Amino acid sequence: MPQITYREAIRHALAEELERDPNVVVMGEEVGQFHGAYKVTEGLLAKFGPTRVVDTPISEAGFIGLGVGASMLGVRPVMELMFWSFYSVAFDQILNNAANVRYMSGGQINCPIVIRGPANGGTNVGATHSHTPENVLANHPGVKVVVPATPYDAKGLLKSAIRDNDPVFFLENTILYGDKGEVPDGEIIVPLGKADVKRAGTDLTIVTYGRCVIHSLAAAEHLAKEHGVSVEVVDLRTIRPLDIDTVLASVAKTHRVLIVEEQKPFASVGSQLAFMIQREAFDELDGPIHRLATIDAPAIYSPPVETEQLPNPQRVIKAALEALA
Amino acid sequence: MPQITYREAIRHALAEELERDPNVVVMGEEVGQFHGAYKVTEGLLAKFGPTRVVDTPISEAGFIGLGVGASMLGVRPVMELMFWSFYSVAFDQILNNAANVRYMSGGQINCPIVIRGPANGGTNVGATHSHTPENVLANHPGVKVVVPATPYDAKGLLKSAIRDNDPVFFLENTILYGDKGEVPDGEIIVPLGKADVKRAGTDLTIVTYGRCVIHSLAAAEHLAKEHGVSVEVVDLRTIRPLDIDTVLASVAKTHRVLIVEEQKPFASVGSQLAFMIQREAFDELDGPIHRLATIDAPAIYSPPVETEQLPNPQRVIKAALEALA
Amino acid sequence: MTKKTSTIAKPKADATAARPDFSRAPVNAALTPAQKIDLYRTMVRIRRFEERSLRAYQAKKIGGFLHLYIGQEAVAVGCCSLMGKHDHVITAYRDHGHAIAVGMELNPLMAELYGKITGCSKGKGGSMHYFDPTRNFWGGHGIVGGQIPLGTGLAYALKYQGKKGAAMAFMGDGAVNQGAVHEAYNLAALWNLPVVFVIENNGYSMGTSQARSSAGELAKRAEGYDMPWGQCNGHDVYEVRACMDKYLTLAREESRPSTVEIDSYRYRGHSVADPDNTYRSKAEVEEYRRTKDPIQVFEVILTAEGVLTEALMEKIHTDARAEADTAADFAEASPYPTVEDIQKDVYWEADHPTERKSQGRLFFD
Amino acid sequence: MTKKTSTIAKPKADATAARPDFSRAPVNAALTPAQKIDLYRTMVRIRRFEERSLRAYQAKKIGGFLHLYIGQEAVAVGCCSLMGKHDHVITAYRDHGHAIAVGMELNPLMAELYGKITGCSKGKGGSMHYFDPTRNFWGGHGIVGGQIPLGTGLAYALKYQGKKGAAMAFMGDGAVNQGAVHEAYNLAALWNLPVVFVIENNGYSMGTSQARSSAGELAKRAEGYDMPWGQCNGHDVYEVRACMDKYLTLAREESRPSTVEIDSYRYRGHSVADPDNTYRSKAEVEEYRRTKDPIQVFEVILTAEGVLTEALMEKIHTDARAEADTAADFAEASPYPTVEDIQKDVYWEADHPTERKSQGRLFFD
Ligand SMILES: Cc1ncc(C[n+]2csc(CCOP(=O)(O)OP(=O)(O)O)c2C)c(N)n1
Ligand SMILES: Cc1ncc(C[n+]2csc(CCOP(=O)(O)OP(=O)(O)O)c2C)c(N)n1
Ligand SMILES: [Mg+2]
Ligand SMILES: [Mg+2]
Repeated sequence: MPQITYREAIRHALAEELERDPNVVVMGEEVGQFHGAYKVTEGLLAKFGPTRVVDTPISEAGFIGLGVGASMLGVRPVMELMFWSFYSVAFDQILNNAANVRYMSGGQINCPIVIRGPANGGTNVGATHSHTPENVLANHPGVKVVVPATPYDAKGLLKSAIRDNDPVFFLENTILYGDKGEVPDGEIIVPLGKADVKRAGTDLTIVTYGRCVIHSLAAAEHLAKEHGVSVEVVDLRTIRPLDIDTVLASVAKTHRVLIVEEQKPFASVGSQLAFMIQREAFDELDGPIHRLATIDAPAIYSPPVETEQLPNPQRVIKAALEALA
Repeated sequence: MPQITYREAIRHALAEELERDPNVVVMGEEVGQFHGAYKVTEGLLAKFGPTRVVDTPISEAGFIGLGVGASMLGVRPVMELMFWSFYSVAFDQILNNAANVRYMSGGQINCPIVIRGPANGGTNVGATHSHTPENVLANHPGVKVVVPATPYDAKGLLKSAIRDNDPVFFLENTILYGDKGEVPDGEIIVPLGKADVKRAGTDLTIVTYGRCVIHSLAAAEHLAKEHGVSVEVVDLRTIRPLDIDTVLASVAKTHRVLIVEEQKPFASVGSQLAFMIQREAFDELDGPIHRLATIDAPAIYSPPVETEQLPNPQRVIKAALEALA
Repeated sequence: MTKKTSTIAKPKADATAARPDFSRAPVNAALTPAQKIDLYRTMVRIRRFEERSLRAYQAKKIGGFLHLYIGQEAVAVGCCSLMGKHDHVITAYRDHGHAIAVGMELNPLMAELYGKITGCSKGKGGSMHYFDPTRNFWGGHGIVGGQIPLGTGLAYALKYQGKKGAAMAFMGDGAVNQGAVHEAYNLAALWNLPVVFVIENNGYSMGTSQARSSAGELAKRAEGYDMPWGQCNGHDVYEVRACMDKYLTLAREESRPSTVEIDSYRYRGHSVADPDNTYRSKAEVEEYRRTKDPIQVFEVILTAEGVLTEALMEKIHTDARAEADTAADFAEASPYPTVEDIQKDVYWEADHPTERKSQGRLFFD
Repeated sequence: MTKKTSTIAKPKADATAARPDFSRAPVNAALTPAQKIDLYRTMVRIRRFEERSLRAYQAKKIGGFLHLYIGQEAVAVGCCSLMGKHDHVITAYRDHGHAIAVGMELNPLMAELYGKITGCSKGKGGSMHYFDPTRNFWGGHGIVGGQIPLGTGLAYALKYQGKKGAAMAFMGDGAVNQGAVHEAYNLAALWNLPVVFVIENNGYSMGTSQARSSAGELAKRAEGYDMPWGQCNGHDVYEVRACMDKYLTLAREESRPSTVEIDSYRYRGHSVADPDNTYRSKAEVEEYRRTKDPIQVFEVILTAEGVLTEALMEKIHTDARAEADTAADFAEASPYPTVEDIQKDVYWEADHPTERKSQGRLFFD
């Protein structure tokens, strides 16, 4: 099977959906002539022209709101936020208009919009550029939230997202853009809301998503080799809808849980998972659910220190051993 | 002791702090000439004049950002958001600038700003006006979040908030504004971060805050009378900093927990509490932590239905009995 | 710290000054008597609907906010009467007038206020959130200024789909100070989108006069984006139509955006909850009612034109009152949504379970 | 859907056209030779500092973004050289020039880029987040346009505290399309705040030319708020000073805000990561370097004035290079923050435990 990068996987999904559906429009800052700040959209302008691939001014509230309005009339905008962090200036358009317009109209209006872009720390861009808002987004009923970890998932999930009739927020990761993985040519679809057991195991369930899947797999490898511990890694892939059943099935097997997330801890996705697991599988638990998150502070710039602020394989190993103690 | 309303309690705190410290400025839409959309600031313009009590245009990002900037130079702005829901258009100023400026400057800058206003459902103002963002706010290290339930707490906590050197977000409740309670005249201070056991009990701990404290107390009364169940009601009062020790002490006594919150469930304050309680008091729990939250949908308008969407005494009673089952 | 002290607003256009005869504007000259009566009737129906809703509010049949449009009827009716098949409307929370002007029926509108499942938004939106996509009416939005990018997006979609139409995006005088409005202006001007930004200037944003909220002249801000702009008197439905026709044509024919500021006045408080006694005088309100009432102004014109008789006027008012009463009865008799309905209309997928493609839980508890 | 196609920007002011002699502007005429040399030296120090930082970046000593100011030095130096005790500055992420222009030392600036605890923000802010409140420098902000309300707030505080000073709030040409900027304009104009909004127009926001991002003329948008505005050539430090002096005086003396657009150009990519090959030609960059370089332009002027000699020039450049190298050595030798430092500087209270009044947990894990 061809090996392509996470970046290419997203690009291919965009190109295929642009090809398939004339209502699809790719829009955002620097997506066209500049080829995307992270080169995700490279080549799309040349192939599809400026009506389908649209460069915008630095007006996130304006152009996302415009996308929401256009989507009500059947356009299917796929908007790039150069960083998801910039949702801070478009919050109202995203979480009032896109999230609520169907509801407030009594179901008369659809808002088939996708907003995509990177949401991660680890590249030393500081506190304002390193938000991971999947918890904040998923807090709002009406929206869907996707965080792919691999090229295959990125492509398959983005295609599902673009065909979805609800607003879908798609959170990528600049550090993963260059990662390669096997992705078959042509049509692949990964349904939203289906978790993936990325590694089977019996002693501990790690529930995670996004780049932390990669860290967790590395840690699991080490734990198997060095500590003889068998770790199951459940990749949620989608935060909302949430495939809690796959998580609970794993817990029923291992009876021990560690949540690993690149999130500020307070009221994170992991908090929600912990609530649900203990609520629905209390008797399966042999000990408290543990969690490894970002060290609770704004993102520090200092490159070597930021690595330690975030989850990383060493921190996962340490947390896993604690969860097993 | 004098009985005053929650509204008056807040007004008195504002007036006393305006009196005490010439750097304090009250600012917001309609706080002056109109006396406040909910009449909280009534009389302050007449007493302190337009330099201390400032009406703003409908520019939440603009005037809150202005307040953040002014606070860096020593002004102590107490900004009213007519509804906390309107944080959606000022999110960047609140959660990037106010929350991060101290950190990004390596501790050189203080941001002693208070943002206050109501954050609640229950008055049929619909999806865009009924956000309860305490979880989203408290997710961000650097900020403090306060949600008072009684006139006494509202006054004492607001005075602490105004004297605090960190940004404090103070979430009131339009439905509580008319509630009366005993508040002594003059100086009272309630420290941020101190929970209050509003009712002692032995069978079940209800952890809650804001208007749900009132619902929980009503439910506890009923449960005692009709079901012979002794419920302890812990009012967090402050979400961040969080007095988890008082919660844990209660859990160690009752071994059963129900969290009651007016929050959308996914990644709520309650999620965070559940994670912490099971993590730190796993062996104290006789059963899973239960939670009662807002029914997961945008706020419905329909008045009688909205009552059922939110926590209310009947729903608390039902949830408590389930938690005890 | 404010530089301008509060002043009492005066009716802005001098009623006695010589004004162009807007009845001769082609768009008005072309109206049949029946069409003119329709304009009049729609204004009356708006007013009677709102008066009836006010009584229902006072009787505690309605919750939340109720922002009445009384006094501003000529604006919505003038603008929306110009709509063709591909023209679209979006507005703020003061939306009853626009809803009726685009042709929505009173029953579902009143039922919405009562929070009934028969409401135009199934009781989920309330007064601020009327919607009717079948009539190109996209709400009813509660966050000041938040609808303006959406309206710009409607225009974007028209252009993208090659349809010759225009979007009208309404906002109040206070809304122009929201950042999203300016971002939308720039996008519309930069991309030549067929949108008319309509500022309904009723002199106040809640209790704040224009002078206390906005530096400079409102519509003129459009100039900073090289956007054409205009101003007109919103008390005369003919003038509104004449002015708007020009800018709608510019949008439809040349795909050029514009900003139009329409002077108007609301007689009631900002919402029903506003005691309306801190920021303007009763005399000011009375002066407007006496000299500028859009229904009266049009009555005088239509009577002079020989189109409207005393008897017809009577009948129109009586019918409108009856229609509003019927709507209230309909609303009263309708059922509320159920608790189960709370989680409907959230996700398209949840509402179309057989077509659902995603898996997992959509809702949490 | 864009109406304007990309065009190659030409240096905006014709270098050969007759221009006023800005050396005679009072604010320049009053300069001593030493002061003129200081202006020159500061520009050179900025450039050498940035060239050195670029090498450090290429050597992977620096993470994240590095937005170089090379080519724009006359703007920051011209503006900041006018600062008095009560004047304040805030800017965006392209902040090295302003930091040096307000007098910050190179060691902590370079150490910040290296992420060291000796950095001006203790390694917590990085290139985009330089701060020095002791020099009235309030950052270094990463969210485009987000600093503009803050700058307006600095002006508000000055006025509130009765101090005769002004705030300069810098932004790029792309930033004017952020809503927060317009909200701030209105507030400043409505309340007469002593702020000068400075648009550093270098022709591009990342890869988007001004024509592709903004309808209308940038500074002219101020007119919509009844705000005075001006434009000037930012390649000549004398002209920058002459122009800014006027608006700073207006702010300090009459507490009136204004917007000033300063034409400029950056020679490097948007950030070091920008390959800089999609949106402008090498020829365009070369043309600017050849005809408009602010350091060269000022060299010619100062040489003609007899203030600058070849030898002095040499020495200034040599010293600046050495100073930048020393800063790099300092940065290299400094320690990183520790993991424990991550949770310092978050809360004032946590940093001042003996004065803490709140209780409970401030941090979570
Ligand atoms: C972002 C935001 N801020 C504040 C409000 C509260 N609010 C609702 S209407 C209103 C006044 C708006 O005035 P204007 O735009 O002139 O419209 P009008 O009510 O006169 O029709 C305010 C402040 C809101 N709904 N949204
Ligand atoms: C709200 C927001 N949107 C997008 C970005 C990404 N971004 C950083 S700088 C920049 C270009 C800004 O251009 P301009 O304002 O002209 O300043 P210049 O870089 O030319 O100095 C963009 C799009 C951001 N930091 N913040
Ligand atoms: Mg108004
Ligand atoms: Mg620029």
